[in-house]
Amino acid sequence: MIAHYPALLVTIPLLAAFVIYGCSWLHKKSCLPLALLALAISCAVSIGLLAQAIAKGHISYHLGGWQPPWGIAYEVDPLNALVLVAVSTVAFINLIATAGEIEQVFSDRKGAFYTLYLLFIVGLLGIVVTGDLFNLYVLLEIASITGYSLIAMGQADRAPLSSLNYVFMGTIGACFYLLGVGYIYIMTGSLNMADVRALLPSLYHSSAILVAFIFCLVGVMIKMGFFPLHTWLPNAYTYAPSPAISLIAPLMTKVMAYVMIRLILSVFSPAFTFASLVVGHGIVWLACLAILMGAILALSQRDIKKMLTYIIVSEIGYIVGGAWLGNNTAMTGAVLHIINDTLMTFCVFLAVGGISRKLGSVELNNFKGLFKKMPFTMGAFVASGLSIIGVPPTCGFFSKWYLISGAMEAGSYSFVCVLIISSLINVILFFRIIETAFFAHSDPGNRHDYLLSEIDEISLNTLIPLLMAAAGLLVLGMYSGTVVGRVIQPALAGIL
Amino acid sequence: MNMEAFLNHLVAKYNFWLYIILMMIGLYAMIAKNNLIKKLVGMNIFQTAIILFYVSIGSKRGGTIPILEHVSGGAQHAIDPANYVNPLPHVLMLTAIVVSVSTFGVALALAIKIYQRYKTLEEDEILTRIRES
Amino acid sequence: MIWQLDLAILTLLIVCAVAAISVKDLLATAILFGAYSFMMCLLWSIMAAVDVAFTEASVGAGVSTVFFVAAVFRTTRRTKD
Amino acid sequence: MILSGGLLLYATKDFPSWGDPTSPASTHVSPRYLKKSLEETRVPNVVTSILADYRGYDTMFETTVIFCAGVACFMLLRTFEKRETDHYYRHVPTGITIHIKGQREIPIESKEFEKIDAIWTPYDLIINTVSRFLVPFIQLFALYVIAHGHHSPGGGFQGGVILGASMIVLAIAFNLRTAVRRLGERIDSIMSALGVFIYSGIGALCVLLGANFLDYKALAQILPIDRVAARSDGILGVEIGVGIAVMAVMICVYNNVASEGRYDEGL
Repeated sequence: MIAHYPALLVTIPLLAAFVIYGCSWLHKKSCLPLALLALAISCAVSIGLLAQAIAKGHISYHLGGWQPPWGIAYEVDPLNALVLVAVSTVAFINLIATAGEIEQVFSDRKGAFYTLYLLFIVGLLGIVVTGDLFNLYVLLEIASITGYSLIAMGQADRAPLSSLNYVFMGTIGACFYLLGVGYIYIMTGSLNMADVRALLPSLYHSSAILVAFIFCLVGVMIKMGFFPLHTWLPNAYTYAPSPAISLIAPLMTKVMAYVMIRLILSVFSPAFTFASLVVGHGIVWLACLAILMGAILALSQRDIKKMLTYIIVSEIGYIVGGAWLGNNTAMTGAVLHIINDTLMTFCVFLAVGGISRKLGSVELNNFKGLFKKMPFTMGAFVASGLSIIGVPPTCGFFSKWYLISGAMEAGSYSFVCVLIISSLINVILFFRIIETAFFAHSDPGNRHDYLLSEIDEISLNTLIPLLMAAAGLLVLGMYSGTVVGRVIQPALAGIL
Repeated sequence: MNMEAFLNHLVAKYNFWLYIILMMIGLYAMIAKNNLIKKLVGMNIFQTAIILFYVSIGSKRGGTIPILEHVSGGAQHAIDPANYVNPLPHVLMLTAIVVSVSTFGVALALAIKIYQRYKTLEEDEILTRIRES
Repeated sequence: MIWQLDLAILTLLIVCAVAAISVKDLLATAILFGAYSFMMCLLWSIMAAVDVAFTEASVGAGVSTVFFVAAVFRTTRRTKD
Repeated sequence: MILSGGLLLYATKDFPSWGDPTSPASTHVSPRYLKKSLEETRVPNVVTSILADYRGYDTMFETTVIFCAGVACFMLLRTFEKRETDHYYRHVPTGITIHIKGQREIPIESKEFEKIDAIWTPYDLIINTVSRFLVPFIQLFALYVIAHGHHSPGGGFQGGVILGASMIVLAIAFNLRTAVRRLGERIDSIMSALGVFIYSGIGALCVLLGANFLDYKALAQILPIDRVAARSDGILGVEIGVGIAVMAVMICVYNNVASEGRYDEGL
C-alpha cells in the first residue's frame, strides 16, 4: 500500500467528501467524525510521503498505469512533500478548532460545509502534487469553486458581493493560466511538466514560449493576490465566515506561490527565467512595492481582520521577491517563508476568529482590556504577531534572515531595506493592538464594558489547537535549520 | 513584399485572430459592464473563446472526426494519424466547458443572493446602498 | 472546411457576442447567449470536433440558458447600461 | 486589456499555421492515441477512450467540479424556513382560481381543488400533455447517448445533461412541485454523491486489486473478461457514474436557482 501513497493522499479525502454528503442526508451526526478521520489519514499519508521523499529523493506515480507523456503522472520531491505536510496539518488542526462553531452556525447545512471543506483540501493537495499542467488547471478550478462558496457564506450584506468579485478575478486568472498552457501545448505538443522541460530548450527563442510564460505567471499571480492584482483579496477575506477564513487565508495564496516557484524551477528552467528574462528585476521591484503598499494599507485599517489581509499581501510580496532574486539562498528563504507563513497566518486568523466569535466585531477599540478576559487567546495572538515581525526564537525570523542574506548576495539592496522597513511597520501594527489589549482599561459604563464583563476564555476544543499552532511556531523556529538542511537544500541543489 | 507575406500569414492563422477578438469582447464586458449578470455573460464568452483556441490547435486540414471505423474483430489496418483530427484538445475542452458551466451556475447563485439582499443588480446602486447602511 | 461557410459563422458569432453584451433587456441577453453557444457549437462541428460540439450544444446552449432564464425570473429584467 | 490583447497577437506570429498536419501538437503525443487506442481499449471513439482512460484522472476531477457546483448551489441558496405567503387554488372542474390570504390552507384531499403557483400561469392543456408525452423519449435518447459513448460522439456528460434536462422540462411545463414530487431533493442529492462515488470507487477498486489508481486492467481479475475488454467496461462503468452525477447536479442547481432555495414555486 506504501507504493500508492501519492494516489491515496488525494483520493481518501475525495471519497470521504462524497460519503459525507451522502450521509448528511441520511444520518447527520456522522458527518464530523468522518471528516476528522479523512483529514487525519491524509495528514498521516503526507508525513509518510515526506519520509519517502527524503529517503528516495523523487517519487513518480503513473495514474491509470500509462507512461507520463500519455497519461497523467504525480511527481513528489522533498519540496512539495514539505508543502503537503504543511497544508494537511493546517487543515486538520483547523477542523478540530472550528468544529464547534460550524455545528452552531451552519447547523442545517453542516454536511455541505464539510464536503466543500474536504474538496477544497483535495484541490490544494492535488495542485501541489500533480505533474501535469492541465490537471493542475482542473484542480485549481475545484479549489476556487469551493473557495467562492465557502467565502460567500459570511455576513449577508457584504460576503456575496466580495465573493462574486473574487469569482470574476479568479476566473480571469485561471483562464490566463489555461491560455499559457495552451501556448505551451501548441509549441511543444505535450502537457507533462517533465516532458515540456525536456522539449523547451530548443524553443527558447520563439515568442510564443515567452508569452506562454508571461500568461502562466500573470494567471498564477492573480490567484496569489500579488500586489497590483490583489484587489479581490481584502474584501473576500474580511467578510467570510471565520471557520472558512482560517482555512482559506493561510493555504490558498501560499499554494499558488508554490505553483509559481514550481513553474520557475521545474517547467521553465531557471536558466530561461532569470537569464533571458529582463523582467526578473522588474518583478523584484514590484515585490518591493507589494510589501510596502501592503504594510502601509494595513496601518490605515481599523478592522483587525482587514489589517491581517493586507499583511498577507505583503507576505506574498516577500515570497515572490525571494523567488525572483535568482540565487540559492533567496529561493531557500522563499520556500521556507511559504511554510512559516502558512503556520503564522493560520495561528493569527484562528486567534482573531476566536475573539470575533466571543466579541462579535473585531474593531481595534473593542480590544481594550481583553488580556484579562482571554489570556490564552491573546497570548497566542502575541506569539504569532512576534513571528510575523520576525523575532528570533519564532520561525518568522529564520525565513526573513535567509531572504535578507539572499538579497545581499544578489545585490538588490532595495529589497533588503524594504524588508527591514516592513518589519518595522509590522512592529507598529502589532504593538498597537497589544498595547490596547494589555494596558488600556475600558472606560466604565459604556456598552463595551458591559460586553467585556461577561465574556470568558474561548471553549477548550478551540483553545488547544490554537496553543498547539502557537507552540508549532516556536518548534518550527528551532528546527528550521534541520528543515533547510535535510529537505530544501538537497531539492534545490540540483536545480539552482 | 512583406505586405503579401503579412497577408498570407494573416490568412493562414485567421482562426487565431478570431479567438483573440472574442476574448477581448469578453474581457471588455467583464470590466466595463455595470450589471452583474452582464459581467457573467462576458466571463462565459471569455471562457468559450479559450476553448475555441484549444480546438483550433488540434484541427488538421482534411482530417476527419477522431472515430476509427471499427471493423468488428477485423485485421487492424494501419491508422495514419495525418487524416484524423488531433483528439487530445477535444478531451481538454470537454473539461473546460463543464468547468465554465459550473462556475456560471455558482456565480448565478451568488447574483441571486445579492439580489435578495439589495433588490438590485447594478454595481453602482449596490455600492451606494452599502455606503448608506 | 469550406472557408466561406466558416467565415459566415464566424461573423455571426461575433455579432451574437457583441449583441448579447450591449442589449438592454436581460431576457434578450439570455436568448442571444443561447444563440452564441449554438453558433459556437456549429463552428466546432465544422472543425470536426464532434464531441465538443455535442457537449456545447447540450450544456452550453441547453442548460446554461435555462439557468440564465430561471435566474432572471428570480431577479430583474431591467438593466441600466 | 489592450495590453493582454496585444501580447496575444505578438505571440501568434510564431504559431505553426492553422490546420497543417505537421504542427508539433499533432505530431508529438497524439499520434499514439490514434494508433494504439483501438487495440488497447477496443473503443472506436478515440476521444472517449482518452477522456475516460488515458486521462481518466482529469475527468474524475471534472466530475468533482460539477459535484462542487451542485453542493455550492445547495449551500448558498437553500433556506429551510417556510415563507408565509397567501395561497392560490384552482377549482379544477370550473377553472375558477381562489386566492386565500394568510396561512389557512384548503385540506389537500379534496379532489377538485389544485394548488397553483403565486405567479399565476394559465392552465395550458397542450403544453402539459405534449411534455408529459415527450419526457420518456428524451430520457431514452439520453440513456442511448450515455451507453453509446464508445462508438458515436457522446458520453457521460452529454447524456447526464439531457437526463437532467428531461426533469427540468417537467418542472417548467407543470410546476416545481410536480417535478419535486417525482424526484425529491433527498434522493437527488444522494444520487449526485453516488454518481461521483461510483467513478472514484472504480478507481479505488483498481488500487485494491493491485494496479495503479484508475488502471482498469486490474478489473480483469474480478470480471470474467480479458484485460482489454476490462478497460472498455471500466470506461462504460465510469461513464454511467458520470451520467448519474451530472443529471442529479443539473436538477439540484435548477431547483435551487428557480425557487431561490425554498422549493415551493419555480419557473
